[in-house]
Amino acid sequence: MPSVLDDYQSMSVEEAIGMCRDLVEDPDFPTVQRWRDAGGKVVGHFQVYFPEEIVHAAGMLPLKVRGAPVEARQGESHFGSYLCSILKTSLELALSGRVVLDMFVSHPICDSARNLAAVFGRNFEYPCEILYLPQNANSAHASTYLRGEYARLTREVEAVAGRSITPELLRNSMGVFNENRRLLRELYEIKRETPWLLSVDKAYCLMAVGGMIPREEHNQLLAWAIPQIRKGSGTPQDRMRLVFTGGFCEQPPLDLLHTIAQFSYVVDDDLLVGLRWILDDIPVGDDPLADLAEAYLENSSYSPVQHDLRKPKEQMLLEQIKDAKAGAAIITAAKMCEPGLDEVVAYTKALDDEGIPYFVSEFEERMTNFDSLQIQLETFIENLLFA
Amino acid sequence: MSSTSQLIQDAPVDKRGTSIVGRGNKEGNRLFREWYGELTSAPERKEHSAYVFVMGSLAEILRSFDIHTIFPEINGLQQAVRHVADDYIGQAEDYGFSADVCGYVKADVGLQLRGGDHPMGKIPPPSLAVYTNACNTYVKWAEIWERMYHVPTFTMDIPGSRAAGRLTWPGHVDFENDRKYVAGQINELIKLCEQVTGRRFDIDKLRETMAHTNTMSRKWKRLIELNKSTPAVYNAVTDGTVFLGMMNGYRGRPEGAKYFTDLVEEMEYKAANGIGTPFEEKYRLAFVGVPCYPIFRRFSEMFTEWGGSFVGSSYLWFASGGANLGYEYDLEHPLESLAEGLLVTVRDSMDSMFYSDKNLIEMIEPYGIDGIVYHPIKSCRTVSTGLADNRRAVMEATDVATLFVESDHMDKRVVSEAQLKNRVDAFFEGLATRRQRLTSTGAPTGRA
Amino acid sequence: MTYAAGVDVGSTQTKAVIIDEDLQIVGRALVSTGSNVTVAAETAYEMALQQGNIHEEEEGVGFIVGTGYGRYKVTFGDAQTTEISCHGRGAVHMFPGTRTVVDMGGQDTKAIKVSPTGEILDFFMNDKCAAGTGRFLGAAAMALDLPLDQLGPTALLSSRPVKITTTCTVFADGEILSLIGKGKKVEDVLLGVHHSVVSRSIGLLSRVGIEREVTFTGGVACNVGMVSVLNQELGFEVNVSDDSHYMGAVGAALFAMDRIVAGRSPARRTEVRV
Amino acid sequence: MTITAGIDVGGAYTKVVLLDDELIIGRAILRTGYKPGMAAEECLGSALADAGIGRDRLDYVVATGFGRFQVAFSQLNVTELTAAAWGAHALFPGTKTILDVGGHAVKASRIDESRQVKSFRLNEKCAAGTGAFLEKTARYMGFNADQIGALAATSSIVVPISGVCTVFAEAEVINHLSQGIAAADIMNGAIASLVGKSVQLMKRVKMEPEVTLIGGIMRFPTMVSAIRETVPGDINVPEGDLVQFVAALGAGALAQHQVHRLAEQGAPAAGRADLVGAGAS
Repeated sequence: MPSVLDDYQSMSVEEAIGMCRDLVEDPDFPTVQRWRDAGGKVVGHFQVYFPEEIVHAAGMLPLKVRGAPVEARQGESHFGSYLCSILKTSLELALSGRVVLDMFVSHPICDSARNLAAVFGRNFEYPCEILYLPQNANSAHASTYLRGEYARLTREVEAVAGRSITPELLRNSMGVFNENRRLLRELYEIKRETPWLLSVDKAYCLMAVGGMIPREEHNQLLAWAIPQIRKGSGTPQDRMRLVFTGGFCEQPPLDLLHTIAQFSYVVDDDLLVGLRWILDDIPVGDDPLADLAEAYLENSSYSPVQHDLRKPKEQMLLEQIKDAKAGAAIITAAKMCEPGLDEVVAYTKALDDEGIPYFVSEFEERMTNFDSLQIQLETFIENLLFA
Repeated sequence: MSSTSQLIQDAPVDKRGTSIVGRGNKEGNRLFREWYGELTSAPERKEHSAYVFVMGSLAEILRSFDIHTIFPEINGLQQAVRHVADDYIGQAEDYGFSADVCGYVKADVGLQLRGGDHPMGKIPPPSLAVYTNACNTYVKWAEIWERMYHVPTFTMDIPGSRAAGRLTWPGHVDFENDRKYVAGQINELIKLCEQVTGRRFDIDKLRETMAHTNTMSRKWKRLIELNKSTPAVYNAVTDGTVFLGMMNGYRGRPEGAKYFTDLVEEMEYKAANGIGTPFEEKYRLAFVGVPCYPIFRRFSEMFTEWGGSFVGSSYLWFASGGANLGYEYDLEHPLESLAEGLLVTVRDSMDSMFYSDKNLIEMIEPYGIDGIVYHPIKSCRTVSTGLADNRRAVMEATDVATLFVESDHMDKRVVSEAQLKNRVDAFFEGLATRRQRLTSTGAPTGRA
Repeated sequence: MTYAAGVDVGSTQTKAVIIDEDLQIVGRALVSTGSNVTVAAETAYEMALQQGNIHEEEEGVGFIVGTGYGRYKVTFGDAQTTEISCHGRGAVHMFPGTRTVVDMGGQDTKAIKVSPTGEILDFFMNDKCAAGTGRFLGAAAMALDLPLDQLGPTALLSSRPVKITTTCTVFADGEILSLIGKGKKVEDVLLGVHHSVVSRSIGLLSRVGIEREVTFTGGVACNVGMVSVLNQELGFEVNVSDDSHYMGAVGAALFAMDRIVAGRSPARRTEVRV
Repeated sequence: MTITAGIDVGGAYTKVVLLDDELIIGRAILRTGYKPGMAAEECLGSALADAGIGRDRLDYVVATGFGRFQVAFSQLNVTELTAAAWGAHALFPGTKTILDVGGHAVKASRIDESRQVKSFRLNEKCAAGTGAFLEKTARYMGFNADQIGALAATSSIVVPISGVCTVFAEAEVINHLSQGIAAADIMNGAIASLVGKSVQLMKRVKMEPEVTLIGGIMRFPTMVSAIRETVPGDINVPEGDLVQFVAALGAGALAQHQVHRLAEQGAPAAGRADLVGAGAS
């Protein structure tokens, strides 16, 4: 397995985070390029959740397709006017050849995402398909079905990889991803317990880079960075602790995260929730596919694109705020994102009832002007100050 | 051949003594009002109502429990064509819904906030909501009722095609995996209906409703084929909307079965005698998407005044819940075949939205299509997201003329009549030059 | 001698063109549309007649086609055709190699794909918002207090365009002023404005597919800055006619001449069509 | 007696209000133009002249508005939302909801009795639904902004303007005019559409009475009366051109508050740096 990162161990942790930021913002995905140059195959999977373990077990690179801050000249011409941006930029990456895939998988849990698989299918030779994650999370039959669907996916992936995925290989991959989830939990613990040591934008860069490099390498990076971040020199400031939630599929620009970080401590968020969808280690047993399926349904986070009677989303948000000891929330949603925008209503009502301060702000991955957001943040802070 | 008017006069008459030509729309409108009357008075009779959707309404099961099916999509459509949608939408936006949220959802929220006051009657609150994943907004929508009414909501999750044209059938390992899942959910839904109504499930009643749906599906398929005739025997966009109302509102009911039997009789007569729609058919068009309801009449006139005739519409495929397949249940094994049928028909609804390019291309020759009109709408990502790309694919594969116009099916703020007309005119001017090239007659100018 | 006329009633300006049977332009006129559309159409038409000193008594205008958003207000017209068809027809007439037309007017931008015979194969227009239209340039001119015809030349003095982030035409002046306030050079800001308009129009063009030759029509085509930035972004030269401003009216006049000729023996019309 | 200055550097105009304790002793307004910093400088100068006092008399300066960071001589910068809350509260202590309709932005906020902003919404980054929409519409019809009020007042008919984009509304306006519809009726239509959007913004923050209307656009009585027709409860409007000075006034009032607060603490005047992220949790 080739190494796709520069030698960060000789850098300061700040420099390493800078490197991650550059990678996350680079529309040419150099790490993916290096992987391909070394003869590796790449499976692109659209937001939000995807069982990357299966692709990993086949020796291919699972690439998290999450758009990019690029002008989607070609992408735009395949879509109408009233659609979220991530669709267009994701297609742009593929059409422009910036990202070359061997397979593309989307999911049915958002109508635009489901259409995207069809659009890719019409424009590319490689297999483009929909992984039908179950949407009746409360059916007794969901996990059996999902196990079967994962078995189907496994066959498709094997065909692309040209090699078979033994239970042994899969168990091994699940081990790697368990380690990755553990490290990401640590990263979020730092944000929650000592937010002055790790701002939301930096944490994002460290996390997001995992979606575009081999997971083992991400594990090494995090294992190297986390202890140093803990040792960081920052001192606690009297800042507002808040939860930043947006049902993120389309990602907010890093400058937006940076703007928020300047004025507050984001102690929890649902950025790239797909990478952290499964909350704890997946027990690795005789039937790894069944274990994966079980974890998706029984041991997972929450999102506007999953309906589960056991997880009323506004309740989940309130708990998240409580657990993170946050005093306020920023509720956001991507423009034209139906699931996200629908959720905003329930979120704000719940926060009103609880008397938790919040403000609402829509975003777009390609936005370049944050004045409105900044005014809202400052007003927010000033008013707690002059109270 | 005698004149059309003569033919219409000579047309056979039914028991009521009315000519069968034009009966479909008359009867349709009558039954439609009757249906809303039924819904309005349901609470007095202590009858239950379920909120359901057109792409997989589960009417067969719900009807077997005498649960009324209420279609918020149809309520919304009615609000729009009756020009009151914006009041309801405004109310929902004041409640907190974004301008970018589906207009159907907002029109319904407004309706609920007004205690069900609707131009067609009074819409009762739900005893439960049942919906498929054919549109994910169905799920978000149901969450709203969950919060408003704390009623049970049931997602009938129906896996669709994994890729274009990759259909699996009974016996295939993937199909069976999907079928087991759907069958299991059907049993869960039946238990839920038993809890809600306090009644036992009656499999023979289910057989009855399924039998009626069988007739309706068979006739629906025939109806769609009948428009291959020239001139078209109905306008797939305007008349089609009436038919869709009946297909959904009366699914699984004897009235529905009779209506479509009569309708096919009417259309077969028209086809056999060359009776078309009330205007001269110059161009045969296919419609893709959802019509523009806030200015429905005007929208259709923009085409008919140029002699544009909608002979087909993808709307008749997906909004009928895939009835276009003419799938018929095996009444010997109702539950098994209900699972299979749901899977096959709802899957087809979804394919008609995401993968319709192939079907459209195949439609061009038999239906003699001159042009395809794509009408994506702001509200609906499910139907609209893929249309621009779909159109590119169709234009690469064929030299059929296409028009791409965007507006909305609910929100008149994004409907600009002038801009629509300009594009439609240009489209027909193009069709005219194209025909002129082929036949060299007339210049591409509109009427003075 | 019979003449044909085309009257293009745009949102800001109304243009009239008279052509003779050899399809040569013998008269043209441009007036601002103002609030009375019909009057504007009449005035432009009369002026075009005068300019070509055609006296309706002796040698009449055989057919008049109205186009543009106000085409149905050309009450004296014999027929109406959309500006989409007219710009396509006009562009192919002026530059027979044309396969793609980009028309930029005061208020909207159109991308049109045409066949060698001027048949409209596909088209796209912006109409959600006025960003990326001539109006955006107009706003810049107003903010910087420059005459419209100075925009292009001034922008071309720059080599370092400043990125313009505002998309709303109405707010453009605000951003432009604050950029100037931050000490940016006028020409750099202006070049940035040109780039932002061009990049939006290329987005529109790619919706119909950019096939050479590309002909640039409409009032904005008179702006040398737009032409050069467009060439630069496309990587090849676009066709620009001295009459690009009149292209819609020219197309309308050509359609009018079709009608006149169609009234005669079919033998003639083939000549005219080419 | 404490003399403070509130400076509101807005997108179009810069305003200064000088306060002697609660008393307004001077004010000035001028176009912001290219250089917000200079505009603030000049505007303060003319306000001091208006009050007839020297600059050395200023105890504390608070800047607000989009150009607040360009104001070199302020001890504290706050957003226009915060400033507006203080200003509206100073004029009408019963204020619970504030609607600020300016040329470039519309802002609605809900505040509590202690002037705390509880909830707020800003309009989209598009001119439709801002004051610019009215001014443009007026300009298309050959009137200037100051004539809007008088013009609209001459008619009670409201012609609907549906245009989403301000620029496209122009074609619509021209259409109406060419159909012989009176300019005043169209003006009312434009005002109605702006009022509609503004009122929705207030509903988004769950407006409560009393509502205080501020911002340049409230100079037009028709705008105010149209809002009164749609919004129940008491509606306050600062007198005359004071509507444009509310944020500046609020900044001045906040400056007074700061002086007293700091006096109690015996601490030196706090600069912006201390405030960044100084929100309590």
